[in-house]
Amino acid sequence: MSADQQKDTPEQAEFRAHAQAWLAENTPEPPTVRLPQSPLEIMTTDQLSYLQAWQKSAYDAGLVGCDYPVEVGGGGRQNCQRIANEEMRRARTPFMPNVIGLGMAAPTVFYHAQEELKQRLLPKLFSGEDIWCQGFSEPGAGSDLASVQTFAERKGDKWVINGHKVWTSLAHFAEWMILLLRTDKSVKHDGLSYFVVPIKSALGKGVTVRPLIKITGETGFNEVIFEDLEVDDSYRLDELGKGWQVAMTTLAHERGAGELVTPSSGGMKSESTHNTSAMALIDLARRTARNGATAAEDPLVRDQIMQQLIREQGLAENNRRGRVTELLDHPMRLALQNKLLMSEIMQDSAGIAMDIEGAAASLYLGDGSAPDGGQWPMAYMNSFGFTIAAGTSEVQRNILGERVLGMAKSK
Amino acid sequence: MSADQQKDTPEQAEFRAHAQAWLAENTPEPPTVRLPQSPLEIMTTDQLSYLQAWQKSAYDAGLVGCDYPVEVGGGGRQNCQRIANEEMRRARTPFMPNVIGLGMAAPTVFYHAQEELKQRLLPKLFSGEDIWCQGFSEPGAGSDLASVQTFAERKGDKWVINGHKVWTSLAHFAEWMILLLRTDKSVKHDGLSYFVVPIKSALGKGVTVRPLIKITGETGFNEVIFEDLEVDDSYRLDELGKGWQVAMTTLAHERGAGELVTPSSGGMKSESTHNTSAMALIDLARRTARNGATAAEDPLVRDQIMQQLIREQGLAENNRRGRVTELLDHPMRLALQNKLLMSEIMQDSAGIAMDIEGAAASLYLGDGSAPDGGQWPMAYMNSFGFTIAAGTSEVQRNILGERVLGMAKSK
Amino acid sequence: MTQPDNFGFTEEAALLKDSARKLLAEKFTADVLHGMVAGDPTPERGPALHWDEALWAQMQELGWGLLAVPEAQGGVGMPLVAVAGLCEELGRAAFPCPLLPTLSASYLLGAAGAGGEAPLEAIAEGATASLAVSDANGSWDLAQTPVECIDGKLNGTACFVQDIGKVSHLLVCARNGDTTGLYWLAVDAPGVDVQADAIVDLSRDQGRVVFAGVEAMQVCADASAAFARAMPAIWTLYAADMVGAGEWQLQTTVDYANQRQQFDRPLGFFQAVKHQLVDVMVDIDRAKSLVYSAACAWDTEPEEAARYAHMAQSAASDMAASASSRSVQCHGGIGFTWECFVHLFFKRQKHSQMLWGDGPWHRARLASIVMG
Amino acid sequence: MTQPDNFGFTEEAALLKDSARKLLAEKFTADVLHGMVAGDPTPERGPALHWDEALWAQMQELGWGLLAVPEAQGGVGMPLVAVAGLCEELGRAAFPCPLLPTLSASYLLGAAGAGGEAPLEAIAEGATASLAVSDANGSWDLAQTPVECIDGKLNGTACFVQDIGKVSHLLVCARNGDTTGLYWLAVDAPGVDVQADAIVDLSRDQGRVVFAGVEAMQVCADASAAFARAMPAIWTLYAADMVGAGEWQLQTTVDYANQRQQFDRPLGFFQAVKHQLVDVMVDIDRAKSLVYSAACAWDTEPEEAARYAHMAQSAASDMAASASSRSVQCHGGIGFTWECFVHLFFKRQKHSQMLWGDGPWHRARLASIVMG
Repeated sequence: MSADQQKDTPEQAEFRAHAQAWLAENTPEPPTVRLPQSPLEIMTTDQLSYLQAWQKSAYDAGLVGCDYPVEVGGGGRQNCQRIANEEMRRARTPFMPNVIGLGMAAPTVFYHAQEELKQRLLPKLFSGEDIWCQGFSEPGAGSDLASVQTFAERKGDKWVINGHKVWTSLAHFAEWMILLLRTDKSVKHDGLSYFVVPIKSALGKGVTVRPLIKITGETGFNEVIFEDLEVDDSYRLDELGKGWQVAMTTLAHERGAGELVTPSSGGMKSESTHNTSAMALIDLARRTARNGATAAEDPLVRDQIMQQLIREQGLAENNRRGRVTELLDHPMRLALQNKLLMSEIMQDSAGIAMDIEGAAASLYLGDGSAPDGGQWPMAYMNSFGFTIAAGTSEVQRNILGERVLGMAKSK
Repeated sequence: MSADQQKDTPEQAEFRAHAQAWLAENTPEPPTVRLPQSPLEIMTTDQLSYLQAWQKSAYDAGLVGCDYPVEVGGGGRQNCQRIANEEMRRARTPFMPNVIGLGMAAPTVFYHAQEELKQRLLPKLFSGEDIWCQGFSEPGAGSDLASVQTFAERKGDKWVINGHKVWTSLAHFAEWMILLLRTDKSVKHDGLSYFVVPIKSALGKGVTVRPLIKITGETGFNEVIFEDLEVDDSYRLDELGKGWQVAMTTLAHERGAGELVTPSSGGMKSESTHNTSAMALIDLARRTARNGATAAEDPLVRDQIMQQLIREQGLAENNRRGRVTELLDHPMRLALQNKLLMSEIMQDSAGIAMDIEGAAASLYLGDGSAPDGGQWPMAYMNSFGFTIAAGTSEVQRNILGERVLGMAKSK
Repeated sequence: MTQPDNFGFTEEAALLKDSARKLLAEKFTADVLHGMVAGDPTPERGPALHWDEALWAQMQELGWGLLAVPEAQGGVGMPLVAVAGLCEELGRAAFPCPLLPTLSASYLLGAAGAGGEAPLEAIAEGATASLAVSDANGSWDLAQTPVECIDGKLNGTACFVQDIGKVSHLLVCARNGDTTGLYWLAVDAPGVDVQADAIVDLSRDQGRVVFAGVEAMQVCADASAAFARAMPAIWTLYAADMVGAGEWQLQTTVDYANQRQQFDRPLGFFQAVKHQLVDVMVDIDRAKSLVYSAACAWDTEPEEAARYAHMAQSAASDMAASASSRSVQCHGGIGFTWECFVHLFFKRQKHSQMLWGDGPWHRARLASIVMG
Repeated sequence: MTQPDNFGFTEEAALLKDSARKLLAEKFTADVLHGMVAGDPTPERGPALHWDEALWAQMQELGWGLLAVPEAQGGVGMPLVAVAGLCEELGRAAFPCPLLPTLSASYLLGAAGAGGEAPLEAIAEGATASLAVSDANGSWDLAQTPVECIDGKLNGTACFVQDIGKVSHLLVCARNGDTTGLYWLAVDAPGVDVQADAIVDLSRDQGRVVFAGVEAMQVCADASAAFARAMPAIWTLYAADMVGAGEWQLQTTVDYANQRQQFDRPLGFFQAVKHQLVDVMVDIDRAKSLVYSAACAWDTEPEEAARYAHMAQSAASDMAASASSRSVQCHGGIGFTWECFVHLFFKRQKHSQMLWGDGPWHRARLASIVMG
């Protein structure tokens, strides 16, 4: 019996058996296209189709949206998403492409939309048929999210939207966007409202999506420009002027502190390149010659890798301890560290991998001699997406200092 | 010919020859008492007497106050203090006890006092006969120095002082204090004035000096309480309400960015215990057994010590480059780093020494088996005095960011 | 992997931890500690021994000293994870007592087979003990033990024996021909000369023990297996102590930063302070999670115990250093004084940081396990 | 110690540095660089070679390519400290050109005795060159050179040859029986196959060179002494390049932090940003001071040159990593885009960081010198 199983409720145990049986038959073959390092770098329709097919089949098997009610397309179960995630990770399935939909849009819609809208939107979100994106950041509103200027002007039952969103991952494939905008210019936080907006159907008619290129050379995130886009008032979530509170629901889930567990997987990827894992560094160090031996024999390299291993294990044990209330003084203390730690560990792992590679870290994806196909310099550059997006590491430290340690706001 | 000598002016060359000749004959014997790790920890009159005798003889030989005018007791030379310091360091003389007088009070008095006061105060300051202390910090005014509350109320030609100063090194031996206080409660910075105050003569009559004990267990710094102390208006430096500007002169010199070079020495101390130097760490590592070899053979220890060596050499080369204007983009950029770097290097060196000692770092001065007589844990604890006093490292980084990089004030 | 998801931290364990916390919060706050141990500040002060024997006696009555003694020998036989919770609380109070060394000795005795039973019974009846294994170089390696057993008599000098002034017995590692055995004796046995160290840490005592032809009871002739089994438990408990002390350092410094005003703002407003303390919190949480994971591994997956204990001790040792440094720095001038309680925990943590191997040492061992 | 207090940085050196700075500020700003090299962002892009040959020709006319060639061979024979000043400025512009490799070759040739004279004369007349010494593992150790000279012909594959697409000649280290010699040849000599690498850095090019029975002129049969003499100069110049690029990263990021508003404040108001950038400044200044000290040591105290060069390269390499990381992080989202110039310097610095040994490698060498 595995450790995970020991504490299963009867419902969980039954569900786990189902998941294991299904996955044994249905874990997809590796793709023929190169997969990106995360769902946020999906560039081509080939990549998307492969991943969408996987999400659809997992949804049909009941492994996505397990804990949402049946009426909104969920599985109607109790605490089973975590079981599904564990089993998918173990089975090394691909990751799911609708990552913003599942992780951020779904809980936000679930907690803040009217019943009818939930029932309409969530099933296709879970199945991956509708890809979602997030319209939060603007050129002038990054860490200071509450300063968004995208404006919706009332026009009867409609709203007319103008503005400019940036760093919008997946917008080039997205059917829907969760959109934080301003409906009142006279107050800051209380002037914000929150909408879901069908953007694909409005492309060329009030919505323009332009790809931005990342530091790595990849596309995958975009600017989205709204010019007199009309949307119905029924697409508004929660009350007018409550956009900031709704956004907090979104961000809590993005930072791993939300109430609903996000369907996730990605075992395949982490197995195939050992991405960000200390085990991958060990593997790399063993293959890398250094001073007449291998880098794995260098005491400084060993110490660095062990530090990474300890940080990674520490994060895993944090997540475990986060469920043991007797060992937790403050309910948010560990959950709010998650994004900060994960992104910084990822960055340092990739940086250490480049150090291990030495001169060969200069070689990129187009070079046949690049160790691990040039993935490490790419991972290192991509890691800054994670220490910057969704609240920079600096903002995360503010949040921890203020919400957990109770220190005065730094702004 | 030494490197230092190469660029000597004729006056400097002649003075260097004099200094070398005098030091060859007059460098004092090591004391019989234990000397403290810096002048700020002088605890006993035995320690003080030994050090005062040395300062007096160095002053009489013309090695102190070299670049001040003859009228105020100086040597009337041009750029010769640096020469004297180099030669004293080379000759491994003891340090001078009147460190606050020489480094902070002297330039402040020189730039801001009336001629008569200068002529009265500076000769005994240079000779070490009058020890000086600094009354800046208060219980409520640390990093935020401008919030001092010690108040002087006008009474004819006199001022009546009430207040409470803390962390006052050497106050228990001091004849004089430089004192930053408030003469106007209605404005913050512009309500400050600056005095020199004869405190020893007022002990028990308006001035109380109480020793504070440091984290190390040493005494050497104090609280000073003023209760209706009367001082003459002629002891005021510069104009009423200009105290903040005068204090800036003091702090610039304290942080190593002042115009006048401070007489300094301390070669003996740094030789006898290699205090804070990477060479001392090497020496310690060679004497310390670890895993069947010595710590000096441990690649991680070697790497750490080399990092310290590089930081120390970098600081020395900064000071050298600070005098080559062609290689300096901003005049204050290197000078303002000095205190920050020196204090943090010192702290990390002592910390690394304790790591090298391992379990033996638990042993303190009273233990016969303590490596290096227990100096390293003491040095580590004392190092926080340097990263806290005279502007914490955090404040130093603000100053560098604001004055050198032109970033907005953080407060 | 058969580790329970909740570390096996049962209600009983929670109760033990909670009652320790309450007892110490009531009876042994930092000002009580300061009043008890900080009377003589002089750097040249000699060895000292200050502790609250009455409170320790009360703890003994509660059975804390015999938590690690198996039920068969009259003890409680609590899982390590529960004992770690207790040690975290004692660390939070920096409570001077011989619990950690006695637990350490208990785990070693418990792993030593039949010979360990009599000493364990003594512990169950109130004996306390400390482990004598280190040489003057501070090696904690069994093979480097500086004591020898010749013709049944112990000779040599063991160093860095923890809380030696507070224990009744010693568990000695001594070379015995080709192997290293374990020996049990009373501290006041003839031929034992205890020389107390003058140490920085005010919340502990430490000493060297000179054995000159001392007769002792042999627990086992070859301690290597027992040592390998017990060390991960010992590392875990010392790490738990550091976690508790780190938490005190964090909370006390946060309180100060929230209350102290500079530039018309509480210190905690300034990111230079706030982010330092957040980093300390992150370090503490990592160490704490790894401590309970290591304890759980020791309880449920013995063959993996060393791996997890090395991680816990490495994280805790590094955290002890950083939390100590930041607690003084963020307190500013007041943190540099003897009157401020911060130095008590600073000194305890700098002491703990080095006990039973520091971060790099544990990572080197971990690397041998993981990388070969 | 006979080092001049001002590093021997003469008026002439200042003039050279200043004129380079002005020329590049006028002709080669970061937007020019971006327009020239950043046309194809695709991660799978192949090798590329983009540079301003006309501007390089102008620099050659100014004599920069032959600064390290002794006067006897028709060069300028400038002190290293002056050349370091120039390289700092080229680094500040991330100017793609073969100056660093040509200077590197020049110093090695200059140390190689009489055999080096003819190649140096070629450099004085406009030839450019790069050094072929590294194997596929990125070792820069002379003894590990992957090229062999058998019967006067070169065979093997040299890797990580810098700016190979921009140079006319190669200086090859090749094993020759028991010793390793130096060989000089044109890049287009028969039997030489240059295979360009696809690299991250957009401001440089790099390649592997396959030698298949190539005839080459022997400069010297045993290069060990020349290599030992020249390497500190090479390390120093690459470190100077990193210092210049680091300064660009710092100034650009500071400008952004001063201009970008969040929470109604410029970013630089926030200590989390401000202190990161101060730390970068401190790192740059340390590296810069050590670079001029190392150059001065090479000029005036050759027996100490390696010690100082190891320090300079260690400091510069570590700084290149930290300045790069912080330049992107403090730019936030915009710093993560291809359109923002920050990535050009980020990539150059991550490349430079690894060339000729990274920080730990130089510190290990330094430790051998200092500690034995």
